Amino acid sequence: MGYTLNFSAVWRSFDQLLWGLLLSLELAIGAILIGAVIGLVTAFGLISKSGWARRPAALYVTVIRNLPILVLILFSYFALPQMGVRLGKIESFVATLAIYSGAYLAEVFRAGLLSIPNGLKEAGLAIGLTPMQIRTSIVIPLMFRNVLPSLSSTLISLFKDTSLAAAIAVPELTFEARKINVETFRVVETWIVASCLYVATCTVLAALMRMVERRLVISR
Amino acid sequence: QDKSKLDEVLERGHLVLGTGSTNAPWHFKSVDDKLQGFDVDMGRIIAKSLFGDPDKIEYVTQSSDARIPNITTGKVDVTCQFMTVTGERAQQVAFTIPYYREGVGLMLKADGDYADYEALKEAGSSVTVSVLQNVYAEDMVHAALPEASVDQYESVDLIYQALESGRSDAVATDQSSLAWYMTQNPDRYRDAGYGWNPQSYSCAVARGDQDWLNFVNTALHEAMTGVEFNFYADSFKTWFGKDLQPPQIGFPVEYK
Amino acid sequence: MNEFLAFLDQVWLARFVILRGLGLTVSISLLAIALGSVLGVLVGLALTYGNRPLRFVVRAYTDFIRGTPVLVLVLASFYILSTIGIELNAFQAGVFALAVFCSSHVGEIVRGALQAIPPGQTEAAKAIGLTFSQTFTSVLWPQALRQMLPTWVNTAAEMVKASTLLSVIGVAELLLRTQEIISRNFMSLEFYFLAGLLYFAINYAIERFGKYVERKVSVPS
Amino acid sequence: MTKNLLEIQALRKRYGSVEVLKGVDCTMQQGEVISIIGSSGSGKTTMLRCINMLEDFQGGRILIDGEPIGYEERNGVRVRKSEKEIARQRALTGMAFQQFNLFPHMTAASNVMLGLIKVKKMARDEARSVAEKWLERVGLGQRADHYPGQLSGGQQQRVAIARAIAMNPRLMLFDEVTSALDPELVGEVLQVIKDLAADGMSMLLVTHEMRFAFEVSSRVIFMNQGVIGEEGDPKVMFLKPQTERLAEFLKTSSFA
Amino acid sequence: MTKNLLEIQALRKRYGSVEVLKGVDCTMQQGEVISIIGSSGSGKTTMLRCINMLEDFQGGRILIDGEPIGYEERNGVRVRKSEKEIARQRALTGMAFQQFNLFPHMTAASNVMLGLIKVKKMARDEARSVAEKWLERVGLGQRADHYPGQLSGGQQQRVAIARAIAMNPRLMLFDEVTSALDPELVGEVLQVIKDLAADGMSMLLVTHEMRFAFEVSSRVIFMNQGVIGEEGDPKVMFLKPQTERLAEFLKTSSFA
Ligand SMILES: Nc1ncnc2c1ncn2[C@@H]1O[C@H](COP(=O)(O)OP(=O)(O)OP(=O)(O)O)[C@@H](O)[C@H]1O
Ligand SMILES: Nc1ncnc2c1ncn2[C@@H]1O[C@H](COP(=O)(O)OP(=O)(O)OP(=O)(O)O)[C@@H](O)[C@H]1O
Ligand SMILES: [Mg+2]
Ligand SMILES: [Mg+2]
Repeated sequence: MGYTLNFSAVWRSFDQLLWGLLLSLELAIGAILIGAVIGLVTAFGLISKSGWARRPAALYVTVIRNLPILVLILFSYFALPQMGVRLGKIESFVATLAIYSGAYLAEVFRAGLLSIPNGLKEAGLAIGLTPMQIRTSIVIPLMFRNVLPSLSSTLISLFKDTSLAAAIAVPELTFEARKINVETFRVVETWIVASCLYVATCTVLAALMRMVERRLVISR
Repeated sequence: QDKSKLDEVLERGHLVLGTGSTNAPWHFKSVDDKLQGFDVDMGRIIAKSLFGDPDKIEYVTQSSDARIPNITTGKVDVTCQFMTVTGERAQQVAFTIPYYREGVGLMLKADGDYADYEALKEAGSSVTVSVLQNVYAEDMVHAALPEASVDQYESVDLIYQALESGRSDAVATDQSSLAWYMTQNPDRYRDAGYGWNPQSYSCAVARGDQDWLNFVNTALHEAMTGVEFNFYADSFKTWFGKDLQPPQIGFPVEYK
Repeated sequence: MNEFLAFLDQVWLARFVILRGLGLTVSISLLAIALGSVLGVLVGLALTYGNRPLRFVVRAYTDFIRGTPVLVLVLASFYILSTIGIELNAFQAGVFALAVFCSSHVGEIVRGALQAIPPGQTEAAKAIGLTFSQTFTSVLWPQALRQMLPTWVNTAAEMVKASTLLSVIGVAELLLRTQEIISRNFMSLEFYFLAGLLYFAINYAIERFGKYVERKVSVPS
Repeated sequence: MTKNLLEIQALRKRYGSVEVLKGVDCTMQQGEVISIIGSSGSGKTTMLRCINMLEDFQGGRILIDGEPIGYEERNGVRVRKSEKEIARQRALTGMAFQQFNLFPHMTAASNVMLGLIKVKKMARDEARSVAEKWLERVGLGQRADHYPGQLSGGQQQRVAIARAIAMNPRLMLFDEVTSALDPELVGEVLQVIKDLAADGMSMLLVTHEMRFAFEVSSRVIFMNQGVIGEEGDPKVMFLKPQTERLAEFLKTSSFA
Repeated sequence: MTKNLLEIQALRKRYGSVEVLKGVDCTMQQGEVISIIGSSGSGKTTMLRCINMLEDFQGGRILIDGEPIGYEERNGVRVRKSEKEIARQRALTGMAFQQFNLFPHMTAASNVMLGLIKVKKMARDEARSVAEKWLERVGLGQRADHYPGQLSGGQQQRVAIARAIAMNPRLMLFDEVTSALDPELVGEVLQVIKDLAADGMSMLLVTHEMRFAFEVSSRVIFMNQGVIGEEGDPKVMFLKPQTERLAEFLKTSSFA
């Protein structure tokens, strides 16, 4: 079939796509920052000896991991306000993505925490640090270095998940692409360009995270 | 030299209609899972003109932003999905004649503090209006109620919820939606009796097929003014709760 | 209380619609998992045993797919394929997109599992005179299958979750059904909650099933 | 009467149902260097860990400078002190472990500084100069900014000792600090300990290096199945063991 | 002249640019038991792997019963045989590895049966009884239905030997089959090999167990830097080494 590609309409709106991409990145980074905090607290819950801390944490992780994120997004955007929780589009999306990633990161962090030798904690105790100080100065910094590779793959999949924000009209990359489609009906060209932008950004993100890993890796 | 869509549809024996499934009273599912609504009836009018049978339709449910791509990529013969006619869109698809003129209206609680639009306007800044979130929402409300404060919500059910719970004094949104909601909840709400912000709804087909466009136009036109008027009027009554006056007989109303 | 009864009433009215949505969600997922796994195994084999050019092509394919959001894959296969003359309806396009997505993941899983098998296994098989295809079917593949089962089950659960994205192109799976019901009765809180519960049930069942199979096929030690 | 630096009274410790320390009594004066020897599993490590409250214990008391460690009597009931109080008491003793346990994400200097800053609330600069002084003392002045991964085992163990000593503990505990080291690196660590002994540091050391224990200690304790089997002057202990058990243990150990 | 079971002619093997075998010549009669000794990296394993075509080789020929292994001349050009043909030739030799390499997902019996069924095309029942016979022979009749993970290292190695022997090879290759075993398990494996030798099985074994090589072999080959440094009767080789190199090697090895 003689479909001829014509990208000129897409290039005209290219800056919209770039702004969308930027927002996608912001959403992903915002979500992972909050998600990391949630994940960290949950992870300590998961490894806790007390059932009161462990059970809710485990429940949260199981439930969230088994729910489609789109359902979560729609739920928190359309249904939560009925329960009196009203957030703007972007806030609602970032919060949802954070809660979603928190469940995944909790598992990652849990493994990271368990991999820290007990001796290091004891060495901290022996010089008189309190358990809290040991957590903040030794356990968490070390754990983060250990889980950096998983953290970067989580960031990348979160970045891809930001495309779902289009469902609630957050003007990120996919939303912009769909808008351009409606305006220009250059569907093929738009999706090719959008996909390339996603792939390129993922590649760059991965490379950046590897650089960070190399910087932070503990020299031997 | 290409065959017209009209011939293609006739040959196929049914119409492929693009519309949505999640917006009452335009296009939504009945309890027994049938697609229904005013948009859907427009499609049925076209099908009836084609085959003498309004049910010869294959529905393609689509999200709002899929309306134009699905036309341009030929996934549907025609889309009827409360599509607001704008010049920009008309450069990409061919619009039929409009089948409805939408406006924004105000809905009040039947037993509320304010009787009608005048009372609202008088009350000035002490009135709160709930509207759908939109860049123009504030301006839109202020065009009618310059001093009212505006609360924006994300979905239709929420603006109703706001009115119901007393967080707002009035709801401002499409008149058609208001009308539908009021028929669903009889005696609880009241129309404030003021409309503004007009826009036309049309079906749309792919550009460059005048035969097909003519056909759809004719079908819709005759439903609003000619032999199929009763079909249109029944539908109008069902979804908007209003009886239409039959078109005046004699000199065609269009040329008056 | 009244509200809850009203909700139950609405659920009862919509029971067939919900069941149909659920059925479609399950069949989309199953189809996508089945097709994606078959394709994914081929991808994994190509990545592990392919010659250089083949490996390069397949690697580019998986990297591209894995770098693209599933929603974009869904939208793209619905719109792009038709413009190049492949006419798929929304259901087919959606399943195609999910299968492609699934294949890139399964491909990686298969590659990882095969490469994790110690080379000594291949050598031992060669030493008793097995050909490559015999070695593969009797020695490598059974071990790889056991190794990849848990991750594969995860992927299957991911596919169920990803099937929600087909609502965007109008496939009447569970989520779109839910939205349709909400647009009729405005009970968003209750019905999104119900949808969540159903998805959770499906995935929880998959998880349990996976654990069961894992126990079944585990090699005693 | 001179006040005892360390006093252990009827110390009992169980892991689950297994009693590992079955009533250990022992006192130690300021400036003493005591080696603890005994076969594997006899409870040497456990005793050290109880003194530093790395393990809870079920019976008896441990006093440092007369202050009871870890537990107090409240209304006649034995209760564990608060984490914060225990943390403070742990800083009274310094401990060096078999596995060094340096913090791998911190330089040698930072390892030493951490406790000074967090526990002793020193300013960074002051902590840095104290750290450098102690690293100098263990012969690692040049390595202050190396990470543990960049140091040999022996160097790591010396940093670990510096980290403990820098906290200015009343008493140093050493648990087989040379067993994880390659033989050629043992000497440098033992030298550091000898120097500390010469400076008058009070030390309790678990060791399998009999010759070293013989040379450096003012007293030797032989642990046997959770109790002290024999104790006394190293010359008497090693050359004229009083009990059968010790004689046998010395025979199988490397002391010759 | 008796026909040689194995004949290696000027065998050359490179890994990249490193030449590991630099022209090895060697012949072996039916029923001989030859031990290959030599220091690490001298090419012992590589030679065995070439005989079994687990490695390609660049120069020379290997003949089993006069049939060239792995390569053939076609129009004066040396070409690798088809995979299928090579698979057949591999079955002429049996190999036991240092790491056992049992298939972990199959029982001991299934491990032995696999080659019988797939390569020898035996029926399941027949294969099962052959497998049982051989497992009996290596003293594991009771363990036929155990999985490798349920067996000790020594038992696993015996299953691996049974798996190779059951294929009824012309020649068995053993590559340090006891080095991965705990010392107390070595004996049971060596006993199996001794029994096979006594039955007249032709064997080529790489080993570091000098005493065993001395006892069991009819001839010993000393590999040195990719060539055969010395070969001959074990009594001569071990007790009166002719070359400096071998003497030195024997001194550092455990043979005393
Ligand atoms: N965390 C624990 N849980 C249960 N039992 C333990 C634990 N730690 C030590 N034990 C047991 O307590 C006993 C004493 O152990 P301890 O480590 O004090 O011995 P040790 O004299 O230091 O021996 P070694 O010379 O081997 O270090 C041993 O029987 C040991 O198995
Ligand atoms: N796959 C390979 N790639 C490159 N070099 C290799 C490879 N395998 C072996 N070599 C090299 O070939 C040489 C001979 O190796 P080989 O394993 O035959 O020695 P060996 O006599 O069996 O020694 P050992 O007693 O340690 O098993 C060594 O220098 C080794 O490093
Ligand atoms: Mg110990
Ligand atoms: Mg070898």
